[in-house]
Amino acid sequence: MTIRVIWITLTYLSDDTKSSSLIRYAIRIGGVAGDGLQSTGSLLQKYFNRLGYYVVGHPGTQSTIRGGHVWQHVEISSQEIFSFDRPLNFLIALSEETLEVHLRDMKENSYVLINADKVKIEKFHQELIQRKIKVLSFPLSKLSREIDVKRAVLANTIAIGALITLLGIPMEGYIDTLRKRFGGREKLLDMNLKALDLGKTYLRENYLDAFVSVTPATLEGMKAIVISGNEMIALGATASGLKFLAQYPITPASSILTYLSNKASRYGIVVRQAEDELAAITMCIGAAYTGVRVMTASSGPGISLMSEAFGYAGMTETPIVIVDSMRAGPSTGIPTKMEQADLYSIMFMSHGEAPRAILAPRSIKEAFDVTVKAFNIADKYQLPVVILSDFALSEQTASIDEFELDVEINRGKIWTKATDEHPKYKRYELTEDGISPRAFPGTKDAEYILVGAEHDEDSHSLSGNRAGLPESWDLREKMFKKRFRKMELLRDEMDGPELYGVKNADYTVLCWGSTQGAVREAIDGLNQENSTSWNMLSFVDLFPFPFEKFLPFIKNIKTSIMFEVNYTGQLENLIHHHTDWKPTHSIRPLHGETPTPSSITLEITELLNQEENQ
Amino acid sequence: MTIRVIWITLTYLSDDTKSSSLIRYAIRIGGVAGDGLQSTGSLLQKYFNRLGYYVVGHPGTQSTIRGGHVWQHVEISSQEIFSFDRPLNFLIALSEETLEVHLRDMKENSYVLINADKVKIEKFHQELIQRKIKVLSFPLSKLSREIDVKRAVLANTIAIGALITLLGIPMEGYIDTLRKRFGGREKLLDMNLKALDLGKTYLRENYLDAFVSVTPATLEGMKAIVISGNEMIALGATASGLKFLAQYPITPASSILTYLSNKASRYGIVVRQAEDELAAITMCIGAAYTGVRVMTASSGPGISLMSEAFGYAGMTETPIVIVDSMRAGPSTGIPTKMEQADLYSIMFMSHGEAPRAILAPRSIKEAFDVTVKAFNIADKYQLPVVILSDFALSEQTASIDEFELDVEINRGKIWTKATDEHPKYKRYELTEDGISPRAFPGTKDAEYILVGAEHDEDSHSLSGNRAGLPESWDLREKMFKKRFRKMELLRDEMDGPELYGVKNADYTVLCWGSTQGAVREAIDGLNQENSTSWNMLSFVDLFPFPFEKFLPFIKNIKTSIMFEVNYTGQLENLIHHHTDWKPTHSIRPLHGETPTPSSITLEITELLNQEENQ
Amino acid sequence: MTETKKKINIKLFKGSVKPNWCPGCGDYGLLSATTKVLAQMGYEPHNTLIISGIGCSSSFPHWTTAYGIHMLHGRALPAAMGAKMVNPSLNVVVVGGDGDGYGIGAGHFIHAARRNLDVTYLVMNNQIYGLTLGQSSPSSQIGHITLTTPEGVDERPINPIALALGAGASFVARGFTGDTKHLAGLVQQAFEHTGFSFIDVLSPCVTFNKLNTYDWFRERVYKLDDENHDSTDIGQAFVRGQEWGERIPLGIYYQSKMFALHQTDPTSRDRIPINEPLGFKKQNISYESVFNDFK
Amino acid sequence: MTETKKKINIKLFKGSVKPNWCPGCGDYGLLSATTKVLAQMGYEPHNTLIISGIGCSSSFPHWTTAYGIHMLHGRALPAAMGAKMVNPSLNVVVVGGDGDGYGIGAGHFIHAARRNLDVTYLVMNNQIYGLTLGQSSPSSQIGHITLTTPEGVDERPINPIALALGAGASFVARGFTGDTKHLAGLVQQAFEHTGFSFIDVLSPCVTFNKLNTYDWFRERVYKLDDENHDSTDIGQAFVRGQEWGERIPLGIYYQSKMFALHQTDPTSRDRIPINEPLGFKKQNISYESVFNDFK
Ligand SMILES: Cc1ncc(C[n+]2csc(CCOP(=O)(O)OP(=O)(O)O)c2C)c(N)n1
Ligand SMILES: Cc1ncc(C[n+]2csc(CCOP(=O)(O)OP(=O)(O)O)c2C)c(N)n1
Ligand code: SF4
Ligand code: SF4
Ligand SMILES: [Mg+2]
Ligand SMILES: [Mg+2]
Repeated sequence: MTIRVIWITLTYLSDDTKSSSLIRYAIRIGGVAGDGLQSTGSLLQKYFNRLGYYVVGHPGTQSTIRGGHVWQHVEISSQEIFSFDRPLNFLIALSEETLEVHLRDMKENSYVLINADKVKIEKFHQELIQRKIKVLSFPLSKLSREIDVKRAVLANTIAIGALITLLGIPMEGYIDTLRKRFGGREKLLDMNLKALDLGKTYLRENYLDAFVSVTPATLEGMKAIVISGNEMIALGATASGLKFLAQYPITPASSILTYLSNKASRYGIVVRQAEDELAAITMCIGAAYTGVRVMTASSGPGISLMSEAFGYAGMTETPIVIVDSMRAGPSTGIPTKMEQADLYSIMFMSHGEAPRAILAPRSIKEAFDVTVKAFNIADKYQLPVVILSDFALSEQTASIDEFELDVEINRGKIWTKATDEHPKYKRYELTEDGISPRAFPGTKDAEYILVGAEHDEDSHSLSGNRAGLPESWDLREKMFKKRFRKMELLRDEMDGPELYGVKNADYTVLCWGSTQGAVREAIDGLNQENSTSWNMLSFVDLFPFPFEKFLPFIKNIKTSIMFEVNYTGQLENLIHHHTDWKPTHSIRPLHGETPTPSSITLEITELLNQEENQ
Repeated sequence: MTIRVIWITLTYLSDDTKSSSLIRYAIRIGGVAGDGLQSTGSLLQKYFNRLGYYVVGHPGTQSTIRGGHVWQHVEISSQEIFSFDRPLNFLIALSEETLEVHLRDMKENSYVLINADKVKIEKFHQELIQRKIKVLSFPLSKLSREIDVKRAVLANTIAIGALITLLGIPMEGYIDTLRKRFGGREKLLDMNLKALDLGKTYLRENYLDAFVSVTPATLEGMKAIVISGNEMIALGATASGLKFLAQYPITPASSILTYLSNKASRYGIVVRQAEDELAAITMCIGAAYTGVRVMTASSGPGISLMSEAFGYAGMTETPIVIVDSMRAGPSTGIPTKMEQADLYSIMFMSHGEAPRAILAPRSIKEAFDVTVKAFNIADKYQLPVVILSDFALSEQTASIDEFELDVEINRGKIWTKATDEHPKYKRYELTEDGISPRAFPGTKDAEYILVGAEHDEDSHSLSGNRAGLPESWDLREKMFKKRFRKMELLRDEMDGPELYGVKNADYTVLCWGSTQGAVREAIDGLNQENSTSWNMLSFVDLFPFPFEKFLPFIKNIKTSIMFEVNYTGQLENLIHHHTDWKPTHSIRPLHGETPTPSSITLEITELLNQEENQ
Repeated sequence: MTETKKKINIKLFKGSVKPNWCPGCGDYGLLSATTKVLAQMGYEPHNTLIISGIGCSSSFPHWTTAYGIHMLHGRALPAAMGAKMVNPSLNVVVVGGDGDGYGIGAGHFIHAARRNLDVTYLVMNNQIYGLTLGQSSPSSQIGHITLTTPEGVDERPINPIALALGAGASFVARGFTGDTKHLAGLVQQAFEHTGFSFIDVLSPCVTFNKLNTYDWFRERVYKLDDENHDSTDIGQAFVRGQEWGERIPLGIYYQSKMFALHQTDPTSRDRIPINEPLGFKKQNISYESVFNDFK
Repeated sequence: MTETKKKINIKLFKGSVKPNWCPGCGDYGLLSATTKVLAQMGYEPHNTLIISGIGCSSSFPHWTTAYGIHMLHGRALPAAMGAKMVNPSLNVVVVGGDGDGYGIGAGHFIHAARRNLDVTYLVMNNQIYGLTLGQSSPSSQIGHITLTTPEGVDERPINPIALALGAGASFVARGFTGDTKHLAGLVQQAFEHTGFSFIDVLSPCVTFNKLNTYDWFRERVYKLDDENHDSTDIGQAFVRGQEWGERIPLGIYYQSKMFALHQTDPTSRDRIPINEPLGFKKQNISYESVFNDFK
């Protein structure tokens, strides 16, 4: 077997070879589904957050409930980090497959803690020695059975006990984290505390000199939260005044439903699990018509099912917010892998031509603001707004400082009674800006029928007795122009790309959405290691595309690389459509794994090497 | 009321002012839904066809069963015609609204036959005199009651009797047509014959000198057929070996289902009306997997519902043919009006990126060949193929010479047993051209599971236990490239645009799909009337777009006008995407009516006038 | 409804646009019955919401003065669910055809019924696709020769009563537009029912269904009330629901009392969401409590 | 099946890929029952087609040696209809979960049943969404606390038996993967039935459904056969179908004989479409007759 590498360990990405104290430390636990890795990963992140480290986490899941191979990555740093990275300082291998898959990611001088009861280390010996990786062999199954025969997951806690001991950082925080987690369940807590201790003792007894120094945490403990992209979107929606969520479960959008179901009553949101996605979006349309802010979330297959109703929302100018958490497609694809391939399908979703907006948050942090913006755009411009997340952004976690939850809410034009400006209510009044007042059931003198057929200002249909009559020719033109007038107005409100790094760099990397953090770190590395200079242009607001805000950047771009995770180069095409501009190079990884600073650096390096060799 | 005109009567479009005999003659009947206009229109067309005239027909329908305003246009010529046109020689007004709507279309010296029992002519008097339009006032309701009190539709036959008499052409043909139509139903036939005679007598008695001379028919009678676009597609599908049609009714695709339901047993096709479009397309996928050629047809709303399964067909490389008969959208839109706005939504239908092909027949005649090509492409390249028709093409009728029904059928690579080339069956064998052999249930040693998840050569899923494993990184890349390799191969097979007219014309009009006939006639007219020269480039094969076949034309294009019936300029964008080329001007009518030579000429003239005035 | 003595304007819900249904279409019967009952029961257009799918029958909302959603084909019920759950104070009426409700919308019908969503669902069942000009529908009878079934329908039709009972609807009835007085009575009882009330309304299509005509029905229909039917017994109801052909029962097959969905939903059971303040701060939710979950 | 004495290889349908279901998952029971019965009845992998939707249960076809379609979520039945109608000689088995079949796929379930499509439909009903990690499903019980229902499910569940009867299915049964012998018997009878045969298979999800466990069921299930149930009486069947909670009947609730869809379809009733020649000429259809319609 030739080992295919899709990332590299670049020394500039961490400083382990330079100083004796590590600024950044990457931990991964690998095992089989059912090993409780996500839960352990979450505890670990909360613990480090409690200590005041910057934290990021990434889940490596499969569409498998038990068995298979899954992993959880947790990375900490005393300086702000923007992405998880593949190279590892510490690997917990609960299964042999973990070594087969992740050994390639290990750094020099890193540690691997194996469950000796399950992992045969012999065949990796050679490589481990060669690559200076130290093995901590723990009989985890046996040790956990000693505490409780039926709780194999205690193995994880034992390993964590060893890890914390190895790092020489205080154990108390972890105990607090466990205490919070298990609430009143004393017995469970107790077993876990024993496990922690066992891990510590076993390490000290067997690996006396094993020790790693990480630089101390720099943040005030407990001031930040550890949160996933989906949860951040859910918070943003609640802050925006969400009152109705209808959703059908699907990876990786499900956790929005899960989180909000559990907060429904408290946050004042009607949360209903629909019978399918067709129902989910049409429930939203019904609720939005009635006057509340609504949201649904899904991923590819479910989004595709919403297509017809999506067009209805555009045509009827009904504000709805839709989260598309993109996964590797097409069709069922690989549900637990990220991809950025739904941009065009959403730009052109549903037959005919109807308005819409698309925003792609570039980080978990930004997901909150983008969600708030999505709701305001939906109401102001009366159209469906899609938040393009993806598996990585939705399911990754990061530590974020607490932030303001009170946001500006703009519900747009609403008619409640006759005014000078709008004496008589007309749902689709032909206004200059294309935006007409909405009115909600319960309002007197505004009764009207929402209709997906072409219509006049009073929302009377032009598809029946008035189809083909001369009056309809004009009306249709006017209504079409009105709907698209809104789009031009909205385009002005779209944010242009953000420049990171020096203005006149030799190389510019362009990206959008969730890859921003990894590209940014790759840029930093390249700037450090190379004689060349690098910068990044990252996009968040995608449609209607704010091309005028991109134009000024063009003159400063020398060699450019468009980085996006799809086959056809979707943002590249969108930019080209508006500006005729094309990047010098494109990198479009297809392997399915979330891009990381080192994978991106490898791809860029290979690309430039190829160029040179030509 | 200012009368909005969206077409003009241009003298060069017919020769009525130049000679005493008309080469081309346009008839329209207007009334309310339920007046039986489509049936009368159909009889009339068959009659003229029987005489040896070229015939086209166009229905002006509404989503209304009774009442409202509907019309039927029938146009004949002794020279080949490619489109119906708005200007009229003869109007039968069964309702007053008919005059309100269609009077503007009447030519000088034309005739209007009114049902005097329903139409008050007074308010139109002035205009009729001014525009030299002659009125034939028939008490049609009274006359029809004289034959049978309950059959108001006899009014139509009376009017036809008068029309035929006015034109001085033989009545026998119409009697034969009626006889065929009513088969053994002698009483009905009898009443109609009486009605015909009554029309003749009433005209002769009251309008002694009313007479119009049309040039004699030039074709051999009864050699051509009168057929709609939808029927032509149905014939093409049957000729291609269609064995399964699943469809859900929707305007304007329904008549494919109707026609084939009635031929199912005779043509050996399983035809099932599905419970919805999601079922229709998935039934097709099930049948296609089993080994037969399949088709479904729909329009916007139904097509949108097929989105998820469409991606599944692309991912699983399942050949299916889908007819999208486009209607005015978005959403419910105006179901009985044409539009060309689904090109992009189909290019990007369904999340993620999957192969597909799109063909847009430019005439009823071409619809047969395009359908045959669609089936062959589907099987050869194993992907979904969309035939983009529209309301006009689907529901219009034209006379077409009988043609060869036996066609070349290419079912692509099929594995039936072990061969040297393919000793072991692998559904997704990674071949050089990207095309792998299919095998059907019933075949031994080829058993495999079709799956919408990413998969390996044996169709084993990579979404479960193999997700994220290094072997999957490679496989995903290879499978993606394989699927898109097919697209590049297919691109070579796509026909480039067709040039009509002189090579180096001053003006080039570009168009696609059903508007081709009308554009062609507009070009002819412009060439005749103007000092400038005009040609046309019309596209039929749209996706994967054969841009290399378009490139050679560019250098000869001087001033260009892109004509398409949508808001965003879809083909224009597609061309620009591949070639950076943009037309000088674009015309994108939004009024909803089917473009005709005179409406296009008006739009072009206005455009050029505007240019001049700037 | 507060002022009990308010004079009732029986035409309050009659819209100004004339229906474009064929003269004689059964749907007129339901339209007049429904608008009358709405007025009589003291509803007002601004707090009434009528939702439909697509079809001749689904144009119904346009001929009234109430708020309305002319939804997509088959999706009226989910839209109604969204509306009702955020504003339970609205009277939500869902109308449509057999193709819309029993064909493309069958799944939503099942789910709305089992959830006991508090809406009244009136299906104008003409056993044909009217608007698309006469194809067979999922409720067309075996043997019926339609545009798409030259040899007659060969699929057994949906039995709406049996289906609704099987789905767990809490009010299942059948009316006939040839007897609008009886029909109006049913509609009123449906409005009075809390939970999912469903009426299969036999509504002849005079244009495309030449088989199931007014006369055809008149010869067959009878009233459950006249035959001592116990509408609390679901077994009996199901057996009656099997009747068709010779004798067709009209009236309430089954009715039971249970909580409606908005009465159990954690949020709408004790407030009207549409009237609630927006965001954390206005809802008095402390930031601390929000952030604490993530620590 | 021609050679009656052919030696039966009971593992003929057992696939080489090991299921990735959790140890103890109910679905193993149906898998082994079905593959055994298929072999015993003399079917062969190349003329058997197993079609599923999406879910844990829907991975079923991958663990067999037959042809299969792992369709989209909820769309297994229409795919089966396409397949069966063009090749009625195939034995078509449809499998899936409760979410797949009673949730997103409910509409197709109704329509496949009423059409009497000749397939066997086996639903592994674990009353939960397994693959998506434990959300409530349309068949989750009232009060069940799941990932998405912190206060317990507040929607009444689908009653699959009542629904299938209401939809007109011609074979309606319930099995339990805790009793694979009985289950295998039902599967065999379902295969023997011509027309739509449906089995609601109680198949515990040991990972996410801690309420409806093997033990929970064992305390409640009983056999209809033991209680003199008349499976030709649809009224009785429906009443039995209402039982849940205290006592849960297993066995055939209802069975009736009627033509299956491919036996009445104008085309497939007298030929196997997949074997027929292509195009007008090869089918001996004269051009004249084709063109004559358009003159
Ligand atoms: C998704 C979709 N598919 C198809 C149609 C076309 N269509 C409009 S109405 C209708 C059927 C109407 O039948 P029914 O619901 O029984 O109403 P009726 O006209 O008989 O009252 C269909 C198929 C549509 N509008 N949308
Ligand atoms: C259109 C669509 N929506 C959602 C999903 C996500 N999804 C996969 S399986 C599943 C539910 C499975 O539940 P069930 O059918 O009961 O099967 P089980 O896993 O319990 O066996 C869902 C919602 C999907 N694959 N496709
Ligand atoms: S076609 Fe039938 S259903 Fe439609 S309006 Fe006419 S009578 Fe009524
Ligand atoms: S999660 Fe449940 S349904 Fe899925 S495999 Fe495990 S036990 Fe079976
Ligand atoms: Mg109907
Ligand atoms: Mg389940």
